[in-house]
Amino acid sequence: MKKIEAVIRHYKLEDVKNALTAAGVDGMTVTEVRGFGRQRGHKEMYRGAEYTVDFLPKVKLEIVVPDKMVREAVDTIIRVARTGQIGDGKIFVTDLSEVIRIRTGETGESAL
Amino acid sequence: MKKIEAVIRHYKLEDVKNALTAAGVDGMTVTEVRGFGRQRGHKEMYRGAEYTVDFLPKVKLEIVVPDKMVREAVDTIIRVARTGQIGDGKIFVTDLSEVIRIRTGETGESAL
Amino acid sequence: MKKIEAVIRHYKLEDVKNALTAAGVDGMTVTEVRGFGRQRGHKEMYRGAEYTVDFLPKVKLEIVVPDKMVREAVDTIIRVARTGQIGDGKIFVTDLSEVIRIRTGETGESAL
Amino acid sequence: MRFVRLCLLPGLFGLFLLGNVAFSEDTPAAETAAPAAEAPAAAPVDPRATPKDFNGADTTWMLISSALVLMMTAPGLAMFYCGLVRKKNVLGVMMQCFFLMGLMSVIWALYGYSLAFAPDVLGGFCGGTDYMLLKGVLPTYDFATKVSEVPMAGTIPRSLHMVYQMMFFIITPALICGAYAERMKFSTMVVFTILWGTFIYCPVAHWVWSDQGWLNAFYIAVPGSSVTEAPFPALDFAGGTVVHITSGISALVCALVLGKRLGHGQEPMPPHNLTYTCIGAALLWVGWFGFNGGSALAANPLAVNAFVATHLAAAAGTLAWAGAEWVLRGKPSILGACSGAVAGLVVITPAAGSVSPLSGIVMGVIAGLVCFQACNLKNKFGYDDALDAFGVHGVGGTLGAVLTGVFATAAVIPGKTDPMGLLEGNSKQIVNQVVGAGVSIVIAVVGTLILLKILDSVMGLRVSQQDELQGLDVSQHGEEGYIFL
Amino acid sequence: MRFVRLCLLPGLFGLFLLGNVAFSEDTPAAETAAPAAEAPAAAPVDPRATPKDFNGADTTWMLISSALVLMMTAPGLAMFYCGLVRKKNVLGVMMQCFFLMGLMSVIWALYGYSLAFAPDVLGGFCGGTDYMLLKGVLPTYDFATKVSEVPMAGTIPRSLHMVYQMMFFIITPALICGAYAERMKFSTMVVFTILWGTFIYCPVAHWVWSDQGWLNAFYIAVPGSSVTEAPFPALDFAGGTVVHITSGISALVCALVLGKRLGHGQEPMPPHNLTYTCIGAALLWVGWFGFNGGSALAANPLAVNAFVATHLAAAAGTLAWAGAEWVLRGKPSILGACSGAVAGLVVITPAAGSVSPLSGIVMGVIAGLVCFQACNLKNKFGYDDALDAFGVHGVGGTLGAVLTGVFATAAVIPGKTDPMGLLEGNSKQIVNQVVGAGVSIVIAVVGTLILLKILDSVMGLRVSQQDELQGLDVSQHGEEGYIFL
Amino acid sequence: MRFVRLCLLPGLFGLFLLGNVAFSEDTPAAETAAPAAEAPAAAPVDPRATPKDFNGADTTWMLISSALVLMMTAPGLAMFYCGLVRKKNVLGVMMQCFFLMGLMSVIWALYGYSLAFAPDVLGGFCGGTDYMLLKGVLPTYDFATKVSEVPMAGTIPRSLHMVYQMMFFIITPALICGAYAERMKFSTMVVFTILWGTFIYCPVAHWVWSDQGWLNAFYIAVPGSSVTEAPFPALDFAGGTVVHITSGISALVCALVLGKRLGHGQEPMPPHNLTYTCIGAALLWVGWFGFNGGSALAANPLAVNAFVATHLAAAAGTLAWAGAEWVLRGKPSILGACSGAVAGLVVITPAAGSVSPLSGIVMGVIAGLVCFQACNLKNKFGYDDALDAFGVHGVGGTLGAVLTGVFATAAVIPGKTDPMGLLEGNSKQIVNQVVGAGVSIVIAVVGTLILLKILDSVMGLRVSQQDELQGLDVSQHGEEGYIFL
Ligand SMILES: Nc1ncnc2c1ncn2[C@@H]1O[C@H](COP(=O)(O)OP(=O)(O)O)[C@@H](O)[C@H]1O
Ligand SMILES: Nc1ncnc2c1ncn2[C@@H]1O[C@H](COP(=O)(O)OP(=O)(O)O)[C@@H](O)[C@H]1O
Ligand SMILES: Nc1ncnc2c1ncn2[C@@H]1O[C@H](COP(=O)(O)OP(=O)(O)O)[C@@H](O)[C@H]1O
Repeated sequence: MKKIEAVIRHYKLEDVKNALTAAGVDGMTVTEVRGFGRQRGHKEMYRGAEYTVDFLPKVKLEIVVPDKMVREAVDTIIRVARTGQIGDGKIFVTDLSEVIRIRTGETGESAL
Repeated sequence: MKKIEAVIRHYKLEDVKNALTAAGVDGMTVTEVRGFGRQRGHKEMYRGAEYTVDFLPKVKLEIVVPDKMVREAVDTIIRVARTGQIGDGKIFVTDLSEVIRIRTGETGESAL
Repeated sequence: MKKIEAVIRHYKLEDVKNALTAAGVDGMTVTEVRGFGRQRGHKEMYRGAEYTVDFLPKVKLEIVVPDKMVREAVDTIIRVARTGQIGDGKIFVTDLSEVIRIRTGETGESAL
Repeated sequence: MRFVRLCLLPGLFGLFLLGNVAFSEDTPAAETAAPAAEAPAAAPVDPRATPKDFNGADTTWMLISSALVLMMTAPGLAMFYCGLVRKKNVLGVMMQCFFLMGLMSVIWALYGYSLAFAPDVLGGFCGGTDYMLLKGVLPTYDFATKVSEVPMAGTIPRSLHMVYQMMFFIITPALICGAYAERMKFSTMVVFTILWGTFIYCPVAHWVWSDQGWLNAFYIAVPGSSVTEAPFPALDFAGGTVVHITSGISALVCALVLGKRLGHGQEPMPPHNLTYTCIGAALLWVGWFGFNGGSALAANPLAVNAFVATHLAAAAGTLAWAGAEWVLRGKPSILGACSGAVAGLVVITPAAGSVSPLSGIVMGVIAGLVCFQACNLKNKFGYDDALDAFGVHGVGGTLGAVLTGVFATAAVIPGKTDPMGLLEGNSKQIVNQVVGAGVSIVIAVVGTLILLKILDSVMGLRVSQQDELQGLDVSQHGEEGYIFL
Repeated sequence: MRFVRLCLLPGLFGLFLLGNVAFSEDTPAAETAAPAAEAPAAAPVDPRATPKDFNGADTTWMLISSALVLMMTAPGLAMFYCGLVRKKNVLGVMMQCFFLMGLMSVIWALYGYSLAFAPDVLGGFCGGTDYMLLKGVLPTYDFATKVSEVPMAGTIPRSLHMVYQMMFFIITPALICGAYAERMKFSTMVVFTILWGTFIYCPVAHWVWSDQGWLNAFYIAVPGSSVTEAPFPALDFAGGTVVHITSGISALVCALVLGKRLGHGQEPMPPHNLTYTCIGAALLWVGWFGFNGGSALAANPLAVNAFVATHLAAAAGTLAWAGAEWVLRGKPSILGACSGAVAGLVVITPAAGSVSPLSGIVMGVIAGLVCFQACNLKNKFGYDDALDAFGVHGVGGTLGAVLTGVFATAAVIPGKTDPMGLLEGNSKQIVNQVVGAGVSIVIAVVGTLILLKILDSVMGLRVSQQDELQGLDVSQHGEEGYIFL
Repeated sequence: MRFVRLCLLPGLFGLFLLGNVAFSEDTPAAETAAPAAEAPAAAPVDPRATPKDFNGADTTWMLISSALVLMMTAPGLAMFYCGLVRKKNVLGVMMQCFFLMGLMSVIWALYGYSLAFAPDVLGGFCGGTDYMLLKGVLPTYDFATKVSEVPMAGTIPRSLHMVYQMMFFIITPALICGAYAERMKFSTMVVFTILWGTFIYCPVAHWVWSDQGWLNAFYIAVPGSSVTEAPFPALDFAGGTVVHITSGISALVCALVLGKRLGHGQEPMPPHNLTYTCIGAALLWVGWFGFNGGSALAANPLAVNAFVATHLAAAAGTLAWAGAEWVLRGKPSILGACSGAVAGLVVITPAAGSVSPLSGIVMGVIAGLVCFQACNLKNKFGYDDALDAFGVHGVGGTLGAVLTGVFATAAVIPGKTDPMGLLEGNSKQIVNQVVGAGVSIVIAVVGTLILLKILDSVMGLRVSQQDELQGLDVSQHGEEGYIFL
């Protein structure tokens, strides 16, 4: 079982969700985040004050999948979320030691 | 040291927090998330437009505990957060390689 | 590759970002969270009702760095985010099994 | 297209019926209009331009006041209330207020105004059908006789009186929303409000404000009748009994009958957006100048007095409630300040036209302190008056009715030459005030109880548990309030 | 300091030119003012204090109405619209409304009022330059003759008439923002709006409302002329054609020419803050009392009728739209209720001064049902009228123009002795109404199309794809709406 | 119950004292009232219904204007300001505005109005005690002589004049909140404001607006006195000096004495909700019609002129500030547009009743450009005027005072027959304007400095560092603004 975390652009969420569902992913959890990276921020001006906003709005997906699906899920995300412009985001994969479904107490792959 | 991530229903947060505290958990971090899974979304209508909202509001807890407390923490969450209806949520457990308390620089279990 | 998660005080974000950048960190992802721990909450009163607010606003940083940079990143955070008052926050370090840059498909350290 | 078949055809039939009524409005003029001979002199004034007794300044003031009272319901009350609920119910509350602006207006035009202000039927229980469908309220023109008529109410057109009073008919049931917030079924709310307006509001308004109302301190004797005064001439300038007691007491009954919100007492349920509540309170304050000031029905010194007394009572209420919190809990809160302002506004409502503005300060302070305490009652007695509709409007309204009997003074009431309130040495007025408040409480309790019991068995009062947990916005209206993410 | 050099010096030159005009305003008085001999009696009234024909009540009502109509644009429309867009464009929409409050006001003072209300030029296509730079509009004083003059428009100062009409000149183009929301370049919007106001609004306003407008049902004959009636005397009390048809139809053209928002149809684009939309709708409702009631230009029974009819149409529209949703989709939504209220307000706008309030109910219901359906058209025809400016204002305005011909009644219009609308047996009026609506549609379509084509080639209509994805707030204005995190 | 013992008993004693004053109000009538013999003719008019000189239209306009000016403080200013702070201080700012609506009102009724408007004491430094506790302001009735009296101020009841001026007494100190936002202790703010209102506002209002104020250009000679003109007759129609200079200059002093917010210059502190700021600005704009238009104290052409000039100055300011940003920074911002509108409104405040609306455009442009620059001063000089209370109100107010001397014209001021402003060739007026502005600046600087120094040592000016980091909402009021999660 792996957890895939993908930081993507806001407006790609719907497409990525649909593509992942089509690829057989059953669930995911989404968080609103702000990201800092190579993508240049923008300037904001409020009367006398000028700020450079480095943290740009992004969306983070967390998707837990069986090991064998990691490749396909990652590839799907890359394919759909890519625009080719700086700021498309990152994917991080982590090992999970346990997964449980609260409703049933099921564990492992059947918990997904 | 393990990190327990639990996606639960919004209105269960207070109960889960109290139960975990009673079980000896000293701290936790909560994030507002939106989850997609088996639980059916709902329809929203705005004039001519109709959307199916698949991402439902959930709350994600992150709880770091010593290995020996993982079982009890997970069981507590399952017990309190369960309603038996689809959408109760998941628990994911990950290994941590290090934990540090910023204030003191303490590491390991004493950092919790 | 490691993922450093740091829960810190809100008003330390700007300083920590600058210090990490100076230390050579190229990117990070920030989430608004609410934290519960030793730091005492406060009371809020609304007409007849009084609540104790245990979940205090914090900010969570996620920073993925090559293994060799973990030490410096963690030390930087500790140095800058510390005030010495209860509630300064925690740092959690996890192993990552993979990192991918969506734009290019690069993996590993070059994806950062 | 299905829709057209489904709705428009049968619907339009009804509409055209109504349209014909609107049209045939012109004909009754023939019967009522004076012969043209009345004004044989050069260039008689067209009554459609300047009716007899018409006063432009009074009309302007009443137009504005009507607009201000509408503004009290939305955005005023809608924001005040919706800020106090949880995010998932924000639209539910707003919708109740906004929808009532549509619903109650139409009902008032169809028959409500008639029930409240037409001459007595049922021994004075309510008004008759004279003003039904706005007959005798709207201007008419007769093509045959070339006679036009604009029915008047004092110095303003009667249709203006009608629309001003309409705004009260909207906000009164909207106040009750505060009690059953976050759990009442929308459909039941709609039916309940129609019935409540019909059977509770209209009669009380008739007793207190119609010309021969048995509680009307400004009773207008029927020419030739020996009765020149109401049996219990209670002073209720702008609706302490009619608006605040009826709604506040009914709110308590609703809270008791519906029961608590799920999770009440376990989960925290803090206001989700106090900035809205504060903005709403400020808009209520501003709008209340139309509510109380407009109740003079003219731009006269009485309106000025009502305006000044209203403002000072609100100011004093603000200080009293926030001050009490400061002393007793260590911090003055913005919700306390806003609640105090509203409490002050409620208490001065029946009194604004009969007390000195300085008494307004005193009444505002008393209301601030008493309502502050009253909002703790629900914790003691265990009912869930979600937004304190009873604690503020029920308690404050009753307090205001009584205190009006204490502070009323001949100094501000045109035509009065006798001592008015207790402080002027007249102890009888307070009896009338208590009677007025008492019967309003009784009809509110009994009426609301009966209506809720019937509706509970017929259509159910509360949304399902599932729907309540999900929130009224999505479950009742298929929408979300904020999509910030 | 660089700024002072850059801007102030050249700028101030222009300013002082303008300042001199303001100053020299006093001199023309000499030519126009009557000799002091006119009032030789004791203590002649200073016209600057009380001009001839001046009426204080009418003035008060028009001052308030002007304030109310300004409030309709912001916060009213600004909130109504900005709640409907996505969070990243919230300021973009607000800015369009707010900036137009500045822009259109100055243009109106400089030349707009003159184009719309000065005597005919170009064969009646628009007004001439008589009121340019507010000449003949503002008070004057001549030091030599000691004669002062306050130009009047009926019973109110002409400058008040000017400022009241100015508020209409602001809100009309602001309504169009609903069509091109979330994608139009701010700079192009500014230029478009100036041109649109000049070439579309001013002429239509001139036809419908200026004294000898060829569509003006209240045509004022030039003394001595044999023409005493307009060729097509259309009834447009408060701007069904001038405001709603021109803006609503132009909105459709904008939606078609600009094309859809990026991601439209793929991504969900739900309203980001319906509480704002509801608050905005309520403020529009309240402000509309000034819009329609003020169009009587005096505090008279006509204003009262307009007020009551307006309110009831809004109420009926609310019930109709929300009711239709309830029947057809299972749930009444707050957006539906708010949209219905606005639809009712739009439909009654041309009619408020010539129909019975009961007809207002009927018209409100029709508008609610029809506009509800009209908002689905965009799905069928595939254009992206982002906030339904066409669906509500274009459709509702046209509907209102026509229905006014059906429901108009002599009962409410001073001086009329003949049957007015179809229901009173006059079938000719509806022809005038259709002509009025028709030419407004034609000029709106043709004019907007030409302007957009020109601007597209000169400066481009849409922001870059990058900017659109980022949102207008940051890309056009360098700001974010909410920073809650 | 503890509470009742704690608060009510001692409190009620004071209240009943006050109540008795309210009551005994009726008795002085005996002394002042004319004998009933004065009106022996048939059916004498009850002064309580229609006092001598009473004008309904003027009264209506002043009632509305009072309501509009209250609306300026909340929701207007409260929203304008609270949108500009960080989320954690949103309620802190709102509470300051809202609480002052309670506090300043009561103080004004108790003694403020008397200090400002009663006849001179202390050689004209302030007013005496004649209107203390609203003596001579409220209506009275004497049961013995059956004589009633409604004190008048021109054509409106004096109590209306009192309440209108009260609204100015509320908003003026509320403007200062902009300087010390996000760090001042609430308790100290309360005490500071009471003292500031008493020792700075009341005297300046007395000098400028009371009948024999030494800066009053509309000085009313004491009958029989040889002095018929004020020593320095400055034109300050609606409070350029009294409101904006005093508050804006005091704001600067506050910013300097309190020091910067923690983290200022390090952390970004962008406005947390610009939609509120824009809504607030729009409400200020609308409310300002009452502020400036109402300062005519009647519904006359002067009020109309003030209305039009005010609107055009705001419009021009909007364009100027946003335009300057566009030219110099590449993007027009909504905060710029809103700030420009307010700057235009501030600059026209003293001038609205004495300049042509065209001059209003010129003044608005100048104010927009100058205040835009002035908001950068704080960066240069390193003080933290958090919300630019000085940059907009201090600078704009001073500018307005001076420019009034340039643009004033006899064309709009009833009764004036001499050249007024510099452009009409009168160079003396500008001297009076500078004197008026100068003394206001001096009393504001000196007075505020003294008050702050005293309060700093007695109770401390700033919240603790801990509390400031946590935010004022939780630390001062125990509440959170938004709970969206
Ligand atoms: N080292 C990192 N750790 C955590 N998140 C990162 C890191 N680097 C980038 N991110 C996230 O990925 C997003 C995109 O990264 P960026 O460098 O701007 O573009 P790209 O991925 O196209 O090179 C950032 O906004 C941030 O949220
Ligand atoms: N594969 C997954 N990866 C990450 N989060 C998931 C996954 N599946 C479900 N979730 C989270 O768990 C929540 C509940 O899942 P759902 O399938 O709806 O119900 P249940 O857990 O009762 O079967 C979802 O809303 C989502 O936030
Ligand atoms: N066991 C834990 N698991 C996850 N997060 C924790 C845990 N303990 C603390 N935290 C996070 O760290 C923050 C600070 O912890 P706290 O105990 O209050 O102070 P300190 O770290 O200074 O001892 C908390 O608000 C919470 O977000």
